[in-house]
Amino acid sequence: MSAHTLSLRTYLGVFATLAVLTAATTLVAYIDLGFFNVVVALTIAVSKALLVVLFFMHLARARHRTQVVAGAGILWLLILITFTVSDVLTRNWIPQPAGW
Amino acid sequence: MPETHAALAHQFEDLTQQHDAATLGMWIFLVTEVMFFGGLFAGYTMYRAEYPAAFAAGSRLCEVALGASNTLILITSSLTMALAVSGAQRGRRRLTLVFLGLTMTLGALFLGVKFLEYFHKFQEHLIPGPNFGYTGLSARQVELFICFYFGLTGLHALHMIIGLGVVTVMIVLTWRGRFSSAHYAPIEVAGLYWHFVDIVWIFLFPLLYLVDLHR
Amino acid sequence: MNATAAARVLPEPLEPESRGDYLNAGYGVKSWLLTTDHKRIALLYLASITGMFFVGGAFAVLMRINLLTPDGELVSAETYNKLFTMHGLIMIFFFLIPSIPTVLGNFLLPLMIGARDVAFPRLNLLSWYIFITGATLALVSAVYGGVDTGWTFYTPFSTTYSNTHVMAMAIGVFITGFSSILTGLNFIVTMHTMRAPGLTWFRMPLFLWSLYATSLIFVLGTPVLAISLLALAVERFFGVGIFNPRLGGDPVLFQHLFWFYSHPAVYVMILPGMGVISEVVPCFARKRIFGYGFVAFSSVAIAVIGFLVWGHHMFVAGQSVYASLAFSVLSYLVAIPSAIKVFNWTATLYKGTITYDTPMLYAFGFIGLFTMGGLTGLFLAALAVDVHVHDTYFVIAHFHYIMVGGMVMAFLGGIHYWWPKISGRLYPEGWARLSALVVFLGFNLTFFPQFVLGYLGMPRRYHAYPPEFQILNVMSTAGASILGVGYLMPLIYLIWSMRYGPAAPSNPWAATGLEWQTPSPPPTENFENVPVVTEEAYAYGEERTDA
Amino acid sequence: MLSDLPLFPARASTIGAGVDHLFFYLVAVALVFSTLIFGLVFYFAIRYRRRSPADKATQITSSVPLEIAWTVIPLCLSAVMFFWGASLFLRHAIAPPGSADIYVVGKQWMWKVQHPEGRREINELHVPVGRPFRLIMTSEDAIHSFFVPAFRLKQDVLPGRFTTLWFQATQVGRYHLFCSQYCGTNHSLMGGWIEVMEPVEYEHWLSRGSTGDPMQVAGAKLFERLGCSNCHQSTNQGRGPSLEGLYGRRVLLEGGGTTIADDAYIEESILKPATKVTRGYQPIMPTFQGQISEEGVFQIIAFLRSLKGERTQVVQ
Repeated sequence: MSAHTLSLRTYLGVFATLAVLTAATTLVAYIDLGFFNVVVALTIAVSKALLVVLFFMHLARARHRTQVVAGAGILWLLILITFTVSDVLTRNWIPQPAGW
Repeated sequence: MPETHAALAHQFEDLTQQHDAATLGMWIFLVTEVMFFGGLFAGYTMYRAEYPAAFAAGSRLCEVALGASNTLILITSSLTMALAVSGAQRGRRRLTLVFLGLTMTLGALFLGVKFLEYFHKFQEHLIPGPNFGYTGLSARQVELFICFYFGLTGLHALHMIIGLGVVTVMIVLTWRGRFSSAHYAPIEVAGLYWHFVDIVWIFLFPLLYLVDLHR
Repeated sequence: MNATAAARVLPEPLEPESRGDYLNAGYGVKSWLLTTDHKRIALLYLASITGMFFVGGAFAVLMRINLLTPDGELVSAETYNKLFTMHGLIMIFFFLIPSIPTVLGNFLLPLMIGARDVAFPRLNLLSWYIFITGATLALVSAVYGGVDTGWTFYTPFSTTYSNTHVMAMAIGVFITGFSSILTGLNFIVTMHTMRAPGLTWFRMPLFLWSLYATSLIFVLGTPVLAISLLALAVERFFGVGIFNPRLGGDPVLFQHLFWFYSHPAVYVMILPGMGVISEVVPCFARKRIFGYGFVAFSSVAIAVIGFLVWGHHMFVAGQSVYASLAFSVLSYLVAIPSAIKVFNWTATLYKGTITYDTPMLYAFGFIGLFTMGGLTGLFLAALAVDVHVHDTYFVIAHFHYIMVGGMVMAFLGGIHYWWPKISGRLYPEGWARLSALVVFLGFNLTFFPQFVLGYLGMPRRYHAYPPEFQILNVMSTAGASILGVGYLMPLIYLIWSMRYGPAAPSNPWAATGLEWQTPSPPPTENFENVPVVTEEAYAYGEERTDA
Repeated sequence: MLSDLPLFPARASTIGAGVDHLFFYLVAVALVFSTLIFGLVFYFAIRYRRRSPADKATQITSSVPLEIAWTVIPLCLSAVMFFWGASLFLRHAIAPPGSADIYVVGKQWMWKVQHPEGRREINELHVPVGRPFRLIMTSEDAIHSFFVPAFRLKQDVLPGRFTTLWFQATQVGRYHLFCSQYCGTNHSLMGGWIEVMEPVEYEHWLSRGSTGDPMQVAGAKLFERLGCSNCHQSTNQGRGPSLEGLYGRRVLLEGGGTTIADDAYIEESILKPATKVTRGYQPIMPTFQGQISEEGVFQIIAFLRSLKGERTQVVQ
């Protein structure tokens, strides 16, 4: 059987990091960084998600095929969000002629 | 010989192939789940770009303390789930049962806190609809944010409930001694699902609760 | 005298009855409704979608009759709106999308890869039950008065202004979506984990490549449709939701989410058909497919690029001009792999030894009609022209050329090609060739005039129209009646052949492919021993010219 | 009989010829390729038909040069289509300066049109030849689409948003106006006529009939009647901000962010005033939802546009 067993130490280490990152993202949210609040929040969220995916879900040691499947999911999510949002963000690029 | 294993379905040659198929199937299912939530995330992003102030105001209506506690509860449950799978891999039945039980308890706790939050929203008339109680600036778009709040967390809670059902089934099957170190794919697959639901929450927490704490 | 005819006069190499094929593996309703055999599930799907096809067809007939006169005297505007909505919904979600994947795909996928079944047989049966549940809801909503939103469910009309059974229908389509998702998941896993020894990816028949590409779309696209329909249903039920203009919601968001799935779904409605043609053309030209790798990769390319072009449905919808530009250029990119396929099929004919059996006639029809459908798609990707023809009959004609001229032709061709394998019987060749001809002629008469109507400016979904459009509409209706006859013929003679047709040998077309190396109809376990593959697909060179 | 069979639509706008020429190019490409494919399939099917069971196919399995050829040639041809279509589309995205604005409201199932001079019509639009017009459109209910085949133009009309469409008619005549986005039971009846007239006749037409006030005058009257000027004084001393010169300017908002004071913003501020409040002001303005129609909103917008920053005669 494919042996994905990691050591207890690894699991606990990942958990500790996740807990610390949760605390960090909550605290940072109270500091005004302007635009970078979103950036930091999302970076931390992505890091946490990666930790869970790679270690708890064993993607780090999974078959190449499984990694491609997971990657495809993320890529398609980004396609959906990017194209949809790009429509909204570029709508006002066409200047409206001023007044009469 | 694996061919004679009771858990081997007729269409497979051996347990390794069966295990492979099960995990690949689950990963693909999780991709469909990503896209399922993705529709709402796309809508959320689009409106947040259009109405930043309203989304900030809406976010202030969420209870950060409860959200943060729930995040901790959920990542702890992910840990116990990972340990349950690890126990099953090594054929440690009792250990698996304990960790599955812990996972269930934490999952139920999460739903309890979630229910409390919903109850507060109900008390404060923050349910979208004709009686929406928010009267500040951009009330309409705040209502839109609250729609996303309920849509996203509600869908997530539904997945949690399904997850609890799955874990219950796993507990019963483990109890009956259906799994061994040669055959534990169902537990591994259940674990993948549980971790995915955790990941969704990892994104929901900053996107819903932490938008605008710094003002 | 051709090879296949020669094959047919041979004494039948039938297995003794006692061996038991899948059709005789059990009797009675229960043995069908509780089966996990992929072949039986395929037949369950065949029966269900055939029923849905004729229901959807009946709606189309009523529409065409109504359009005989400019004032639409047959039915009221309300009824007409329900007719085109139900026609679209049933044909797209309950016939075209499941058609080839669930019937031919389910039947052939394990046979073609030399497996005993798909990876998750019970899930496969569950998919059918989910499909039937969704279809039942759709039919119930039809019986109780129908839906009038158009198959696209655009908000806010569908959430606020329609007084029809939108909920039941949206939930029905939502549920059916999970049937697609599970089927796609099952197919991908099966192809990855269960191929017979020696069957590498590049030895797979091209039908499987197209099925793989289709499954990708099922898995990646359908969930987005599901969530948008769910959001729509919630908004309709509670009167408040994320598309609501009153809250600052953007109706265009629904269109984005809807087309993110529904444009790739258009490729679900053609890719499997392309796969069938890639099987049929080499077999009846007795020749290896031209450019195997290009045909295989073009399927995957269509599936992938197909996800990047959805905004070309929204050039006039209030979408940003710049987004429209991006979607337009990407739409042209997705046309290229389709063109590559057509050229490769044509090149496969070159220096072959061609026979005109029914599946091949359908394949010829497919190549021609798909070419026209594809070329008119280029008109719609051209921004300035699309502004004029968008939401007119030009669009109707275009996608019917792809979906009816393409997919339905391929479906019928495939059903004829594999009918001996599925039923163990041969169909009457003469009638079948006649039906192929009638379908081709009827189709063109129905839909070609609609291109002209579209450029003239006749909008779609019109119950009544200005009198100057009448002649073209009458032509179209006349064609539709011929087309209807063409579709009824196979229904009759195929059912007839199940009882009275001569028994089929295991390989009536002397075709390559693992599915032909097992008896017709195949035994429940498909193969006595796991086959081992040692050569490329379509090894028609190394003939065995005939039996 | 054949004379009753129309094959090509009338053309009556400046962009019409461009669209038609691109269309002809597309038809030519389509004809060439379908003839090629049909011809080859027919020719091969007959030339290489199996004559005897002993016939053998010549196995040719691939040719990279051919594959490249039939990838690159369609790519080039479609690149032309894209650039041609896109350039026409872009050139038409912005109305030329000096276009007159016509306000259009779509509702189930009629088109309500208001000319800048104040004349209103339903399901008809009278315009003179040779002058650019910009339609500013919105919907009161579902999505509609303003479609004039003879102009080769179409634009969806959305609730809660404004979309624009501009044209310049070139041919006097009477042309179909359709709603092309499905909008409910009488969708197919939601249409009418575009009357393109000689400029002189148009002037005559404008002066005939029940002409109301010009848009901005009607707007000014409405502004008074609804009591807007009580708070929105030109001196900035009222409870609300002055609206002079507001149109098209960037507005700082309470709670952060800015917005452009365009049609959509003005409409929103009238109907949902608390949504975006100007910085430094209280959200005390009541909503005018129910007290003002879409046309009324259009009139107010026209009035605000006419306030070009210097004091005009209208607000007294």
